[in-house]
Amino acid sequence: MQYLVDLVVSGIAVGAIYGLVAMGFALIYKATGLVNFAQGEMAMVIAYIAWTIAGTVPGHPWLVVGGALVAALLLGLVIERLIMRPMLGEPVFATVMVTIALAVILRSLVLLVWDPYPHALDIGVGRDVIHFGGTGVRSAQVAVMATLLATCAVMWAFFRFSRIGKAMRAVAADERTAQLMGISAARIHAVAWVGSSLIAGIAGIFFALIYDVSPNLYHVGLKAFPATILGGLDSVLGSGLSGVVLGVAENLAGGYLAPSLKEITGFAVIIAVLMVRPFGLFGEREIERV
Amino acid sequence: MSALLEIQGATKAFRGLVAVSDVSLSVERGEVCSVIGPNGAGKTTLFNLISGVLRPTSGRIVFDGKDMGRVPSHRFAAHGIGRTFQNLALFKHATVVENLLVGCHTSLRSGVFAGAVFFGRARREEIAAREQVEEIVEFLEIEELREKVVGTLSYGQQKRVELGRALACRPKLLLLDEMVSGMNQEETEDIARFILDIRDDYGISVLMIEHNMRIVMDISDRVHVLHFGQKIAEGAPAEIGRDDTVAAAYLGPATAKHPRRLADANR
Amino acid sequence: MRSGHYKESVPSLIVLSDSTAVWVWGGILVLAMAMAPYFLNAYLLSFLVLILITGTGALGLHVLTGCTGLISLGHVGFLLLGAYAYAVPVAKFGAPPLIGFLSAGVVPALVSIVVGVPSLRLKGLYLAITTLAFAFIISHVVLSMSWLTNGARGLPVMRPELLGIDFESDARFAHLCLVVAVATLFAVLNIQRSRVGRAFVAVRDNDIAARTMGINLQAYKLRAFMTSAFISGIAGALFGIYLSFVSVEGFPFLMSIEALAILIVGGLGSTAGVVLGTVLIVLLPEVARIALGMLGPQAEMLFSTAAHELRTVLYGLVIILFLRFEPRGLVGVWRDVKRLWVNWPLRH
Amino acid sequence: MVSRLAIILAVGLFAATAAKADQGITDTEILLGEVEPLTGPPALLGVAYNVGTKMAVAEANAAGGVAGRKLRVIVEDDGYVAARTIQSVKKLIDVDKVFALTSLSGSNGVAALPVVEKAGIPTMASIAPITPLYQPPRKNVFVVGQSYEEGMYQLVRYLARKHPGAKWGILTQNDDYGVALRAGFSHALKDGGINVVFEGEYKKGQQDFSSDILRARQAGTEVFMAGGVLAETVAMVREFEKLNSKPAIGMFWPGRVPVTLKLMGPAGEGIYAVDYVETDDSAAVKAFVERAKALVSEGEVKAINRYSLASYASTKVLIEAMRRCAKTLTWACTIAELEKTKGFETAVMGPISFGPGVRFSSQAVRIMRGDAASLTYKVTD
Repeated sequence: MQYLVDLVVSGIAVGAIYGLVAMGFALIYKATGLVNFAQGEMAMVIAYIAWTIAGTVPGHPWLVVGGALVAALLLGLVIERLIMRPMLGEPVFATVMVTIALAVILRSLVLLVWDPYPHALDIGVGRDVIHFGGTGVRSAQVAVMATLLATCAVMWAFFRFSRIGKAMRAVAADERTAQLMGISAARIHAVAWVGSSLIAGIAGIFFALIYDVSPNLYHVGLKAFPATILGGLDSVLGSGLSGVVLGVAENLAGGYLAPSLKEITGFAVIIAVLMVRPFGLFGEREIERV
Repeated sequence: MSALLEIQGATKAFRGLVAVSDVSLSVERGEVCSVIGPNGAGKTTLFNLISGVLRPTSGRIVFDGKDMGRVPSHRFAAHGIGRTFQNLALFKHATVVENLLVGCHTSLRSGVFAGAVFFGRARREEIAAREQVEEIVEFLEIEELREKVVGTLSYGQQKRVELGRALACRPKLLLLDEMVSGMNQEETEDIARFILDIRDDYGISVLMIEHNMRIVMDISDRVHVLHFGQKIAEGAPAEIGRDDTVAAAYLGPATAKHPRRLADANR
Repeated sequence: MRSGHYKESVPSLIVLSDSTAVWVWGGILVLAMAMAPYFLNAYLLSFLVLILITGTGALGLHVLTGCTGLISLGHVGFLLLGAYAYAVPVAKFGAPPLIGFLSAGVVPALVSIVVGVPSLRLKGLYLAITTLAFAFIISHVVLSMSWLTNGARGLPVMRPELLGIDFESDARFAHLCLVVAVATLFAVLNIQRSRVGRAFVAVRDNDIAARTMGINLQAYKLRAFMTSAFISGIAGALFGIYLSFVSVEGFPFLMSIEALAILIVGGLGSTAGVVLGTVLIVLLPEVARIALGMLGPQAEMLFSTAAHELRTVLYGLVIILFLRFEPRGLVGVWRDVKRLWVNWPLRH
Repeated sequence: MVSRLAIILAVGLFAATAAKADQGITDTEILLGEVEPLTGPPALLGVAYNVGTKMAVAEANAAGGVAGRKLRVIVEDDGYVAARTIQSVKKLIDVDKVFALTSLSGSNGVAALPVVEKAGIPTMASIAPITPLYQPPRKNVFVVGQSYEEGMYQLVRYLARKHPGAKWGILTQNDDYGVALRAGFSHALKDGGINVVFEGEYKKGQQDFSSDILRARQAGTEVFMAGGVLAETVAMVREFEKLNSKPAIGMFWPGRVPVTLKLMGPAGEGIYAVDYVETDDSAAVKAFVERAKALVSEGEVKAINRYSLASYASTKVLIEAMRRCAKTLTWACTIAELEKTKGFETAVMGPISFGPGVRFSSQAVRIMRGDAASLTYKVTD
C-alpha cells in the first residue's frame, strides 16, 4: 500500500510539471490553432537563464524566479513578434513547421551559449526533503503541485472573467467573426505566447530545481505532449489535469509493469485515446461543412 | 421503367436540428429538375444525402433501381451520381486536366504498383482517360485552360472545370449546386446551354439547386420547392410560379397575392 | 523554353516530360553521377551517397506528406524499420540481400497499416502527433525484441552482393544507391501521373470532393502510408548498409525533421523540389563550413568545435526563412529564374 | 573559399591515383586526426578527451617532435551521431590526409570501423572501449582501456565481498552501454553469492527515476548498481536520498567526473566507482594538471577529467610507436611498432601492452569511493 501511495505521489509530482507544460501547449492552440513544438525548449531556455542568474547573484531566490519570469515574458513576446506574427495567415502546416524549426534552434543555442554539462539550480530552497508518513517529497515538488492548482485557477478565471480571455475563446470559436467584432487576433496571439512562455518558464524552473538543468531538459515537452492530446488540444484545464493523470500512469506502468515502459506510457495512452476519441478526452469535435 | 432517382421520406437531423424532413421526390430519366427554396431550406443537405456525403437519419434513396442505403459513400460515383459543390471544391493545386482526370477515377483500374511502372495496361488506360478528358475540355470550351493550375483561375472558369470534373465521372445523374451564382449574364447563358446539351447529347439527367429563377424557369422540366426542410411544392415551372405557398415561403404571406413576382425574386 | 507547341496524339500528352532538353540534361546528370565515383575521393563520394539515400527517403515522405497531405513526424520510424527488416534476415539469418531489400520495403509497409488504420480518423496535428508517438513506440519495440534485433547491441551489416554483383567498394555502393534513387524517382513521378497519384492529391486538396469522385479516402490514405513506408524502408536499408551498423541510435529523431525540412525547402508537393531540397539540406553543413572558412581561421575553428550545433541552427533558420519568404521552396525559385532567363529583358 | 573548394575538388580528383602509404607527413609536420563529440551532451567526454590528446602532442613537440617533425591534430566534431562519425573519418583520411587517427569517437565509432580498416590507417579508439572495437581484432585499430563488462565484474565482486548476503538491484540504460554493463553483471552472478531482487532498464534520456527507485527500494535493495551515464546516475542517487534509503551504490567511469559528485551533493558521499585511470588526488594526476597549465588553455585545464587521462595515455602510445619508426615512418611500421608495445608507462594508468593479434590493452581497474567534501574519488582498500 505504501508503495502504491509513493508511486502515486511521485507520479503527481512529475505530472504537475507535465501538466504545466501541457497547459502552455493548449493555451497557444486555443488562441492560434497551432501546436507549439518548441514549448519544452522554451522551458529549457528559461531554466538556463534562471541558472545563470542564480550563479551570478547567489542567495536571492526571488530575484532568480523574478528575473527568469521576466525573461520568459520577453522570450514569448520576441518569438510571437519576430517569428510567429509574420506567419499569420499561412497554412497551419507551415506555421507548425516554424515552431519545430524554432525548437531545433533553441536546443542548439542552449549548447552554444551554455555548455553540455548538467548543473544544479541552487537557489537555497526546494531541494530539502519533506516526509509525510513514509513518503518523501522534495519541497519543490510540493510547490509545483500547488503551482499547478494555482495556475489552473488563474486560467479558469482568465477565460471566465477577463476581457481578453473571453475574446480568446471567441477567436478560438471563430477567428473571422471574432475579427469582425473588433477583436485583434494579433493581440490575442501575443497574450497567448507570453502566457504560454511564462507557464513554460515556471515549469522549467521547477524541473531544474528537482532534476537539474541539462541540455536534455526539453524532453519535458515531449513528455507533456501526450497530456495535451489526452486533455484535448483546445482544453487548457483538461491538459493541466491530464498531465497529472499521465504522470501517475507513467509511474504505475514503471512501478508495476516494466521500468522501460515508463517513458512510452504517455504515447501508448494517446494512441489508445485517439482511436476512441479523435479529438481527445475534453477536446471539442470540429464540425465539417460542405 | 422506374424513375432514375427516387427519394422516399428522407429525413436528416443534426443533433436535434432537422435539416431535411420527410422529403420525397423523384427525377425521371432525361429530365432537368430544379430544387429551389430560401436559404437554409435544406437543399444542400438534400444534395449531400443524394451524393452520399451524408446519410439520411431515416428514409430511403433509390437510384437506378438500387437502394443506396448500404452503398459506401465513395461508391456513389461509380453508380452514376456526379455533382458539383456550392462553394467550389476543386483540387486547387492540380491542373485543369488533372482535376478532370480525377473525375475519371472510377472508370480506371490501375493500382499503386501498375501506376509506378506505368507500362502496358496502366498506360493504355491513361491514354483512354486522357481522350475522354479532351472530349470534355472541347465540349466545355476550356481548351486554353488545360494546363493551368486551378487555383489561379477565375471563379466562373473554376465553376466550368468543376462541371467538367463531374462529367468525367460519366454520371447518369448530375447534381449541380448553385452553378450560376456569381456569374454574369453571358456566363449564365453558357451554362444553361451546357446543361441542355448535357441532357440532350449525353442523355444525363440533371438535378440542380438554383437561386437564379430565370434559369430555373427557362430550362427545368420540373421544379421541387423546399422550405424549412420540407417539400412544399412540386410541378412544372409555370405551375410553381403561380403557387401561393411557394410565393409565401419566399416573400412572406403579405405578397402572396403577386405570385408573378417570384420569377424576379432573385434578380 | 519553347512557346506555342502542338501535340499530335493523345499518348504524347501523358509523357513525363515532352521537352528534349529535360531528358538530355537528366541523362547527363545521371551519367555524371554514375561516373563520379571514379573521380571523387571517399569523402566527397560519401556526400553523393548520402544525397542519393536521403533523396530516396525524402521521396517516401513526399508521397505521404507532399502528395497526400498527411503530415508525419514519425518518418524516422519507417527508416529504422526498413534498416532492421534488411539487417535481421541478412545479417542474422544469412538470407540473400535481395530478400533483405524486399523485406526492407514490405515490413515497413505492413507496419504502416498498423500506424495508418488508427490514423485514418485523425486529421492534421492530431495525426502528426500520433505518427510521432508511433516512431517512439517502434524504437521501443525494436529495442525490446532483442532475441530478433540484438536489442541495443545493434546488428553489423556488410555491403551486399546482388545479382552476382559485389557492392563492397564505395564506388559500387554509390551505383547501387543511384539505381535505387533513380528508380524511386521514376516510380514516384509515374504514380503522380496515374490514377493513384491523382487520388492522393485529391485527398490532400479536398477530401469531400475526392470522395464524391469515387475515391475511397481510407483506402487511399492507407495506400499512401504503405507506399511511403515501402520507399522509406528501402532508403532505411541503404542507410543501414552505409552505416555498416544498424541500431536505434543510428536513426535519431532529428531525421524526421530533416525529411520534412527537405520537403519544405524544396517546395511542398513537388517532386523536383524533393531533389533540390535534398541536395541543399545534405550539403548545407559543408557549404556552411566553406562559408565560415572564408571568414578566417577563427570562424573555421568555431565551426569545427561547434559544428553540430551550428548545423542544427542552420537547419532551423533555413526552414524558417523558406517558410517565411519562399513558401514555394526551391522549385519556386527555380521557376522564377527560368522565367527570367527566357523572357529577359522583357518582364513577362 | 574558391581556393579551398578547388583544393577539395583537386584532392578529390587525384585521390584515386595518389599513393596513400605516407600521407600526412611533410618535411616539417605530421598530421593527426581525431573524431570527437564536441557538442551535444556527450561533449563532456569529447572535450576532455581532446585535451588529453593535445597534452600528449604538446609534450612530444616540446621534446622535438617525431624525427624532427612537429605533430598537429585536426579535430572533427561528430556530435555522437554515427553518420557524422563516418563522414568525419572519411574527411580526415581523404581530404585532410592525416597520418593517424587518435580517436574514433565513442561507441558510434563502430560504424566507422570498415572505413578505417579498409584505409589501413593507424587508429586509436579509446573513449569507449566497447568490445566490438577490438573483438575481432583489426590490424590497424588499437584500444587502450578496459571493457565495461570487466569493470562491472570487478566492482560487483568487490561489493559482494563487502556486503555478503545483501540484496542487489541494478538499473541500466537501454543502449549498448547498458548491455555491456548488464553482461558484466551477469558474469559476476555466475560466481555466486549475489541475490538480485531488482533488475530494470530505463529509456535513454529518461529524467525522472521516481518509480524505478521506488521499485528498487520496495524490493529491499541493499546494494544498487546505478547504470546511468551521468545525469541519470545523479538522478537515481538523489531519488534514494529522497526516500531516505541508503543502499551501497556503485557506478561506472563515465560518471566518475567531479561534476557528478557536485550534483549529488551529500548523497554522493561514499558512492562506489571503478576506473582504470589514476584518481584525481594521485600524485600522477596532480602532476598532469600542473603540466597542463603550461601547455593548454585555462578553459581546457578546467575541462580535464578522467577522459583526458585515457586519451593522454592512448595518444602517447601512438606517438611512441611513431617515434620508434623515426625516419622510416609509414603506416606499416607504426602498426608493427604499436603491436610490439610492451609495458609502456604513461604514469596516468597501468602499463600498456599490445601483441600479435592483441589490439586491446586491458588495463587493471581499481575501486574508489566518492568524497563529497573535496569532490574527488579516492582509491579504497
